[in-house]
Amino acid sequence: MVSLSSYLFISFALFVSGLAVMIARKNIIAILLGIELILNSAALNFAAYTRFVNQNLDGHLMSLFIIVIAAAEAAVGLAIVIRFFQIKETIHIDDATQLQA
Amino acid sequence: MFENILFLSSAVLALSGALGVVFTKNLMHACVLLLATLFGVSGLYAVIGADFLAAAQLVIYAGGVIILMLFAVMLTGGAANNENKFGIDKVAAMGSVKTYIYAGLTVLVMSFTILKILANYMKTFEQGELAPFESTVEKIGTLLVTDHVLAFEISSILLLGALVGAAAIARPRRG
Amino acid sequence: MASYTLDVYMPVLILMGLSVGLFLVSVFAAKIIRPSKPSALKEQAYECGEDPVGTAWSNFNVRFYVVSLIFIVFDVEGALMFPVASIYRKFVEVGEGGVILGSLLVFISVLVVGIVYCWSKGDLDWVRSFQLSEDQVKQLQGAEKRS
Amino acid sequence: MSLSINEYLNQFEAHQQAIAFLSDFLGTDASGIMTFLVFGAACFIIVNIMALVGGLGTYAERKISADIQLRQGPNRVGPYGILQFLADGVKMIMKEDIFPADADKPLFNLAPLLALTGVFATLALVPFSSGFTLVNLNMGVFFLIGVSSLVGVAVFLGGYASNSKWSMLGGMRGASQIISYEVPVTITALMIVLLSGGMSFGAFVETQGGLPHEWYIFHNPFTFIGFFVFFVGMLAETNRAPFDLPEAESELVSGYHTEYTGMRFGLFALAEYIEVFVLCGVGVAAFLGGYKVPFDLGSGALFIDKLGLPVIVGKNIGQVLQVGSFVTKTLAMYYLVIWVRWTFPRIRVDQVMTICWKYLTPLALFNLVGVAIWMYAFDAHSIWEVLGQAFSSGH
Repeated sequence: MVSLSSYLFISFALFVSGLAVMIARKNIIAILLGIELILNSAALNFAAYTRFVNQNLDGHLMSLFIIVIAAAEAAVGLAIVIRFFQIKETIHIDDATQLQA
Repeated sequence: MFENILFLSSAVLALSGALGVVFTKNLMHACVLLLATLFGVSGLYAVIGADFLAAAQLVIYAGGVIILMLFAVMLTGGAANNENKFGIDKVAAMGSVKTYIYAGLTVLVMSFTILKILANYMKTFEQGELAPFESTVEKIGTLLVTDHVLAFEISSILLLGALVGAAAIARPRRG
Repeated sequence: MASYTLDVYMPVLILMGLSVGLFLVSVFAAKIIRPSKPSALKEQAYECGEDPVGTAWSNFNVRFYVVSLIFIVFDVEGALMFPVASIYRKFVEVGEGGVILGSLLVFISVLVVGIVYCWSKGDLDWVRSFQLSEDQVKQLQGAEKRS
Repeated sequence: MSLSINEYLNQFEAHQQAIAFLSDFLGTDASGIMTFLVFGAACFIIVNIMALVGGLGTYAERKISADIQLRQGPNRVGPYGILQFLADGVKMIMKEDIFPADADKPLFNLAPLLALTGVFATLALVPFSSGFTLVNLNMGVFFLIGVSSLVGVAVFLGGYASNSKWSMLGGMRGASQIISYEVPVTITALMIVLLSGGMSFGAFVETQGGLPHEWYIFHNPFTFIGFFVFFVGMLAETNRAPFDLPEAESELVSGYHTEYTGMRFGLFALAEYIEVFVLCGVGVAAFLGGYKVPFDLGSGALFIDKLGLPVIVGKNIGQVLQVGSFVTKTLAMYYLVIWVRWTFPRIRVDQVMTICWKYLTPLALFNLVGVAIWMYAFDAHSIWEVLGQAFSSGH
């Protein structure tokens, strides 16, 4: 039951659902949710390979740094979304058309 | 026996949470379903012996990022109303049928290519006897301080950059 | 190094199941013995007696976000420092503590720079002294002229 | 080292016979099911004890506040009003369940569930004694901080889902207060992890001694200040005492749980009282020597060789002493929390944030750096050992 292929399948499913959220949603915050899902699936893969293939903990370190960077990225991304909302009063992705506010 | 139960419950929680995030209309529900996914993934980390990662995932994601998302959703007009300044009510929740078709096609193409790549690997890889679980915190700590001390210090600079940048952007301004 | 089996997580799972069970029993199963006479008046949001005006989901000041931003940076810092802290005593007893003390102090000092920046920029104080923006000042003057 | 209930029970032959009987009864190897049954029974008992503690907490709070304000407090139900909390519980269940108009129904239900699950998950870690701890996770404090941050999410969802401006404001203030006070608590826990060289509560308590001078609170001046930073942070994190602004009766009409009636409100209150007990337990385990009994009575060695009692009985007496020492210290801290609640006025919201970010966090960081340098300088000896060496080498 608990094997490398099942972990690959689960992280692949998480990746695909994160991708679907990013593609199908028009709301910027929903797209950031999709990015979080994709980062999670990548980190899960690293931990799975550490467990099933070779036992040195570099995989764990890699996923730890993925989690750290994902937190920093979410903080900055949401700050930009809030600033965008203050200027444009909407967070619909189609309104983000100009490069300058 | 319990390993399979823990694995199944956290896998079901993670996948149903992820699918829920895709299909829900309300943004607040999407955040809560992402929280369920993160708990599922934390359980998956626990099953493969990555106990520090499971706890770090809970602390950083479920404790920090989700609350950040909830505040951001509240600060940008709540989960419901999405009309822009011309007063047209744009349903921001779900894309149109067109986007769904494109999303479906990309998913199919990607899954075929990836399964093709992994197919021969799946056949050759036979499962060696797994080591018993060890506590990983001390090992990660020694790795962080001996081999990866540069990454450890640079991540503090990264956090400083994120803090200063996001604070400068999101600071309540006069205008 | 004590090796552990997965049964270590069994109590956590059982306790979460018990909390869900307690919630379901006390909230839903008790519906049978609970009076239920819903009426529109009873379901209005409580506004000290007046009837509620507008929805509650209007947005709020940004300072809530800035606080949670600073929180997540320090949370991640804490999370990164926990493994290093848990081996510090072993290295000190062996006599090798200086290296780790140095890396910990560098790590903390870089982040103290962050909090000093937020402090100086006034992100930490809750009630910000807003200078009125130019157009708000114009509106106020316009309103005074008209009244 | 992580002697959980299961290994503790394995020492007895009855346990082995039960496993043998069950396995040939079911045909498969039943040790897994046996561990499940043992853990299930232990969890059920601990949940009941904690619900009792939560209930008696409300009773104690009303009695002590009455005592402070020179009035009687509950004395109708049962002798001296001791059964008051059962009456409250029945009242909560009997009260009608009201959903506010166009509230977000699934989230409205989910908020008390999240709060309860977050607090119940931490019960698995509370170190009652070396034998009776449900499980001594290697992650200990770190896991506890992660799970208890779920309560902040629950407070926010409770405020958001009940669609009224007051509870919305209370929810946001409550969530921002809980998460910002997690920073000093996390840094203080980091300081104790530095000292004890391990993250699990077992490591915290084993490296402290029984007598007060061996506790971490008196280990060095930085940990002494750290205890009070932890205490204030704990008060704010459970929305109690001077920091109970999110549920302030006067201003926010009891904040985020204004719209909650009946058992949902009861679950929020139960979760809060149990969380206060758990965090008091963490404070005791980290600073006040946890379940350590003075003169090493806890290990039962004295009873076994001095009084010649059989090994099993000696060990059990040691365990009971350890549980007694842990519970008395935790209840003393619980009394302090209740006492503080009824003596200090409520603090304004900007003062709450200023205290956290401009006083507690820098103090916690200062303590952390102080302890790191102290351990390096005196290679992890407490101040008393250093003075002792200074004296002995002095003359």
